[in-house]
Amino acid sequence: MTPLDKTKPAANQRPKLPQELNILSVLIGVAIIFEILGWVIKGQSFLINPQRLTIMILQVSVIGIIAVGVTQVIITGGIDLSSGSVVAMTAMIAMSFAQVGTYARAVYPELTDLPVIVPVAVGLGVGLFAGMINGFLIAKTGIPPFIATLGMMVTARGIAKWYTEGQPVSFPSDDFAAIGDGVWPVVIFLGVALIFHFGLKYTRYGKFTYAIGANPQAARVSGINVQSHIIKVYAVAGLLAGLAGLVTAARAETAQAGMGMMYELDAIAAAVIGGTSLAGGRGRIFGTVIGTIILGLMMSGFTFLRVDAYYQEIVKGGIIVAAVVTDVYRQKKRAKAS
Amino acid sequence: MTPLDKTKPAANQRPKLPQELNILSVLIGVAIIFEILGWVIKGQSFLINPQRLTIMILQVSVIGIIAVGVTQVIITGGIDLSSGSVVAMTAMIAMSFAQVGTYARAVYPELTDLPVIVPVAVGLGVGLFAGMINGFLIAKTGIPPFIATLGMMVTARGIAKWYTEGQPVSFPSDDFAAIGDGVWPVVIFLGVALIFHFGLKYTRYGKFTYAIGANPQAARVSGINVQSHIIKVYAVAGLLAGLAGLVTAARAETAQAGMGMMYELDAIAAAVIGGTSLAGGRGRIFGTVIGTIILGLMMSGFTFLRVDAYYQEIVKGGIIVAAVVTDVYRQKKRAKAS
Amino acid sequence: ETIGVAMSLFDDNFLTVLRHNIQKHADELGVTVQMEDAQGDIARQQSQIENFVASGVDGIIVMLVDADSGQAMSKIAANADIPLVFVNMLPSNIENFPAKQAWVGSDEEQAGRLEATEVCKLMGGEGEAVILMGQLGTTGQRGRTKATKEVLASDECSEIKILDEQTANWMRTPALDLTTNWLTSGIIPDAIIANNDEMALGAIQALKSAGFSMDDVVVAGVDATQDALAAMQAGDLDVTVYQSAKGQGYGSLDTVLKIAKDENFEQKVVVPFELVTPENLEQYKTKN
Amino acid sequence: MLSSKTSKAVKAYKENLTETVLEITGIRKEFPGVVALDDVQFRLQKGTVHALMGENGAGKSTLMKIIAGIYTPDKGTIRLRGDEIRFLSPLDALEHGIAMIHQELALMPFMTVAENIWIRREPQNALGIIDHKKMAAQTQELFDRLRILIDPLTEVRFLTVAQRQMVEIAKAVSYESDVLIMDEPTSALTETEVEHLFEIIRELKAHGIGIVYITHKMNELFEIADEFSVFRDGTYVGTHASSEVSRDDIIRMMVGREVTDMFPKIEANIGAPIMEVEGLTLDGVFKDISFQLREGEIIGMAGLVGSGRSNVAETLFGVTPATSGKIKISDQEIVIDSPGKAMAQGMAFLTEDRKETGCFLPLSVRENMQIAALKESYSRYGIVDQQSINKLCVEMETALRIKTPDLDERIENLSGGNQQKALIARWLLTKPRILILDEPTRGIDVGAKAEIHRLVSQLASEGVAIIMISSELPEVLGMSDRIMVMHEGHMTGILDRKDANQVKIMELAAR
Ligand SMILES: Nc1ncnc2c1ncn2[C@@H]1O[C@H](COP(=O)(O)OP(=O)(O)OP(=O)(O)O)[C@@H](O)[C@H]1O
Ligand SMILES: Nc1ncnc2c1ncn2[C@@H]1O[C@H](COP(=O)(O)OP(=O)(O)OP(=O)(O)O)[C@@H](O)[C@H]1O
Ligand SMILES: [Mg+2]
Ligand SMILES: [Mg+2]
Repeated sequence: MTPLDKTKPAANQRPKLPQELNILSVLIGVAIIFEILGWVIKGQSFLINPQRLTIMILQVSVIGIIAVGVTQVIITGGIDLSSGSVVAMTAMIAMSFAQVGTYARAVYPELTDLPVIVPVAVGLGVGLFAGMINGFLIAKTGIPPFIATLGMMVTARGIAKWYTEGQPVSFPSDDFAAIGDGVWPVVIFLGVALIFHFGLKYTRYGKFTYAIGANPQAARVSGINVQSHIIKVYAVAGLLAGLAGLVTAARAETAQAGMGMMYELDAIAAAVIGGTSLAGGRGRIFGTVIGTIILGLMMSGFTFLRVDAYYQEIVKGGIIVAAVVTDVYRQKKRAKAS
Repeated sequence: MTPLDKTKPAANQRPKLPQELNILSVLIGVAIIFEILGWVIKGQSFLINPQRLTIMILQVSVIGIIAVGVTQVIITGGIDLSSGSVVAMTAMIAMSFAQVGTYARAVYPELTDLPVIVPVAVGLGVGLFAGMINGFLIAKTGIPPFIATLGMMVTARGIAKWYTEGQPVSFPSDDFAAIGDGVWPVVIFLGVALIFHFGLKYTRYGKFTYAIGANPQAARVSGINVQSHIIKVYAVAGLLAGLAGLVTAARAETAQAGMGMMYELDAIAAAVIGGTSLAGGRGRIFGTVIGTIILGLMMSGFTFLRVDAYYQEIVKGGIIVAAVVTDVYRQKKRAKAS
Repeated sequence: ETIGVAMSLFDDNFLTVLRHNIQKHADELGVTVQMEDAQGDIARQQSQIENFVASGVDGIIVMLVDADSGQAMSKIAANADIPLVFVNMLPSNIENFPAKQAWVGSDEEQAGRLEATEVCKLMGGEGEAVILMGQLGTTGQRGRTKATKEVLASDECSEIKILDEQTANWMRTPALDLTTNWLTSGIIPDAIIANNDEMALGAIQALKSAGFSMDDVVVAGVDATQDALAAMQAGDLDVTVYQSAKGQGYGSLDTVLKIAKDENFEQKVVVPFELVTPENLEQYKTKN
Repeated sequence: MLSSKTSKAVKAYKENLTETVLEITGIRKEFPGVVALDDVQFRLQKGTVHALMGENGAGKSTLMKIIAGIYTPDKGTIRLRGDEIRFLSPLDALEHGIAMIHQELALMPFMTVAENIWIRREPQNALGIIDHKKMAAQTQELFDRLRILIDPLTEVRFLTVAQRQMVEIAKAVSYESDVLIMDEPTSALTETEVEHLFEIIRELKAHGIGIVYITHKMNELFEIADEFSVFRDGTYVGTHASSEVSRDDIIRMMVGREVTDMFPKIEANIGAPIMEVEGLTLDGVFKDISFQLREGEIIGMAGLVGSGRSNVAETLFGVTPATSGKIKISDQEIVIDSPGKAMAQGMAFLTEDRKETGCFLPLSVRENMQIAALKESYSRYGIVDQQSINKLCVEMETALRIKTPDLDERIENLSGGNQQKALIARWLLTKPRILILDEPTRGIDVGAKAEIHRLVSQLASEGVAIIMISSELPEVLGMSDRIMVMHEGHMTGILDRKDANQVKIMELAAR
């Protein structure tokens, strides 16, 4: 038998360096810019401040938790616009089961001082359920994910407002508040990220997710049950949005119907900055984590440099674009080089 | 080359009804439901009320104008998240050239009582420019449209806020206010829709737009200058967002940094409800007009039936999804039946 | 009678209380109210007013998204000859109202003034302060921030330096993060003046978790929400400002009904803000 | 192969040589506007290769997709080893031992070769953690067995079409199924690779696997198939042993008429040079290509897969502009750095990858045909002259015998061959002076192929200069006035029609 190809596959066709290094260098670049500006403008270091490094991640942990879920959704070629509203909805509902008895105007006066597991279970359950509905609509009716989750975005926000007629839900038990205490949100975020980083790389769940995003027909003819997997992926995204809702509520020690507004866009931005392709089939949780941290770095950096509030937004838009442009450009260059 | 027998079994001919009828029937369905509910709940007709019919379109004209631009963007396989912010930015800037001299705190005290053409030109110019930047970023750097326009969304909103440090810009000349008067917004919307309906169907601009959305590589090989066309399409979308900004400001007789929030999502929803495919290559302005009217119908109908505001949102999400599900389902059925 | 009520936001604490007061009073009077949520969008609010007109309501109460949009709303209602009452937010066209229109509410600048004056007093007229602003471009943010700055620029308070002013979008968590960012950037204020209570509470959380004693920092908000009053009780919050939701809610409904029945009414009903401090805390606990 | 399952099959094969694995009767399948299959029958014996023949759109792929659980039939029965079955999903079919290599490649570009092959069957431990090492080893083992030289850890996007096809074949083999369906597996392969594939097929056959083999290449039929069935317009025509019939018989069965001349070359008057290429180079891809093309001349380009023929064509047309070298058209030096510029010179280019760079899948056949012509003609002030262009589209539909319910049908729903014809129509509408055809008859049935050949000949006789890339040597030999041969990015020679033969070309192509 004659071999197919006399030319042995070139070694450089194997991905040499992990893709993630690309985006990591964007992070480092942004950090260095802030560091230099720090010395120039304020005569002090931006980075050498453990407290700032913590808050940098802390303030975006909730976005990060959502972004992990959204990343896997985007890898399947979908999108989830409902996360921010689901955060609000789960925060409201979960918090109503986490109130202390000493607060006179609890939502359910008979259901106060419950063990912390109750609101947590309720919150995760609500998120999971919302996600399942998203997944079900997308998989079974074939409507675009953009529309299904846009509908959920509007509806979940409506439910959050309706639940207590716009009243905030406050005064959680100490146990519940502890979820959002100190660096717990960071731990939860990084924990979730770790699980999904490995989950996507080393399990069939992950392989199916990539396969469906890359080529749904190919996935189908390879025997993957595409519909049921899609439902799973969106359900997981909903679950994580629910978790994010719990963390936000615990951290703020209150739940409000307006919470999580536009978080979905930040989460999607984090994923895409981190190298996840909106076309599906490509993306890594590690990149999303870096993308999330870039967002946090920006927020801290602006405050540190006392950038005028009015300029912050203008600049923020530019930085998001610049980060992705840099990433795209470097990828192209690398592709040419090999 | 001899033309050979080309037997086409007549029975196999597919019914040649325009695609649009599909979504038109969804509109009629929704209208009928409101009409019936009107009689059942309030004992009066919902539709037989000229004032209401006008309002129905009037209140969504601005969304509609944006949606026309967004439709052609979506047909190229892109998306435009910046429209709502561009509305605010153009409204602020244009209005500052439309103020009356009798108002003491005008933005440019020396530039008051200008002819109406000045603010209109400025507004359209600002919109066009924003759109061109979007297009340029997408075409030249290759970043996903979602990110380029997300960046513009954040930046344009920032500029709108920064422009007068958050102060609203009010007291326009009567000429300017006239743009938003009475049914003018409706006329502008339908005029724009008509132009683009024919433009997309019967011009090279339109054909290229569909071709790029269907397969950008094939479009390139077919001699289309894909990059420059993409820039044009986004520039036009920006121009229409600018027009929408002018109409909003004229109608409200004030411009505010918070204007147009989330309009982009309504506009995208209108386009998709109207049958435009987010995958690119498919869509019609007629469908978008119907999609827009469905949104307006819903708003008017809810108020008419005195649906509680909380439920309005919850239901609105459901209706958007249901409209698209129905459309997808009917398309499938039609495909099967013929 | 049917009264249309157009609210700027449904998910704002104070406005929710206001809304409930209108509803409560309507129930007492046997009036039907139809509430709409403009979700902070002027154009949406305008459409809602138009929809009210088309549905043939007997009167309209509107809590404006922005003061400057009053003009357009006035026109719509006047053209349809339907009574219109602005509640809470002072419309900028107050000076030339059409016949059947009125305003019942409070002056945002007064809130900022009350708040800042008390803070200035607590600081002894000197020290460093930061301002936590609401969502940029909103009437509350502008009025309250402007008044705050005016007070701090006055002779008695001119020794107070404003270190920074940033937005936390009216919300607790962003305020928490922003304050933490401040603290880590070496901005350690003696006073935090927030445009509302939610942000003040966020600042308190940040200060506490950074180990500051709440006795050392003056924290002030506006709204006197339940959460805020509890924080004041605990000695964390120093100043807040009470806005009478009941006064505004009842007043606006009464006024619109008066206009509808062609009775005499006042075109301008001012329901004043009231300063709340630990000293007079008790009397506000049950008010909102 | 080595698994216990297949060695059992070997035994069974020896016990019962003529056992029927798969039997299909009375199948009907309708698509909107088309009856793709009507009362069709088919039967596959164990350990044999059964070829499926028929014109483009005859329904071959559709029938196979029904067997593989992708479509459900409207009517009819399928029996697998005697039991009536109806598959509800591809998984169902796979689990019943039916694997398929699809006509349209179905791989995930950003996943590695190994991941693509073992998707859904990844080796994992009790905790569900995938063992990548083992997966790579399994792949290597499979490749060793099939003598495929591809790195299992390369991402598929780096592979050439031919390599991807081999991965698909390996993937299908890896299911160790009893029935293996191959839908035009050789359309992207050159002769050496085809020979390689046949060796694999013979070995599979020897292990008792029944193979359904779809092809448009007649010579393959006689080389590999034991029997064949012919379909025409969705109906069953007949089944025969391949030893019983002649090539012409089969063609007659397929097209329902005689196709006498596969290569109806008209001796054209070759005119003045229209295009002169000198030292054309694209760094790292091809080097120093020089030739002259004259009016009415057909230059055939031959070479192994990956020799760089398509790249040269792309550069000539401005898709990937050259890094150095000169192109003169009608004695004028022109820098062609975009397809638009090439078209302005009267050039046209039919690309080799229908799906990637050819079809606008969601658009109608009509839109697909007109798009290239709009740039230069048929539109004034940007407004398209629908009437006159529609008339030409209808003429093209008739002339090229494009099988479609009507021109407003989405091109997506046409069979591959008919898509190809629509794309040829696209370029003919631009009235080119220079026409570059990259694998113009790939995946096209014999009848249509002969027609395309006649068309190409006729165009040449009308003075159009043509460059035709083809991996089928008989086609190159039959159609070209001169033949340019490429090897690894170099031009290794240009042969005159009268001097050229298979051996000479292969010498130049593989040296
Ligand atoms: N999904 C579909 N929707 C509508 N029509 C279809 C679809 N798939 C196939 N067809 C039609 O069914 C008929 C049979 O197509 P099929 O792909 O089976 O042909 P084929 O024999 O494989 O042709 P080729 O040799 O070109 O691959 C064609 O007329 C085609 O247009
Ligand atoms: N997407 C790609 N990525 C990397 N290398 C590629 C890619 N496409 C082609 N190549 C390489 O470019 C070289 C020339 O390919 P080209 O397609 O021009 O060859 P060809 O002679 O036309 O073969 P074919 O008959 O397959 O079209 C090959 O060595 C191939 O490996
Ligand atoms: Mg086929
Ligand atoms: Mg090629």
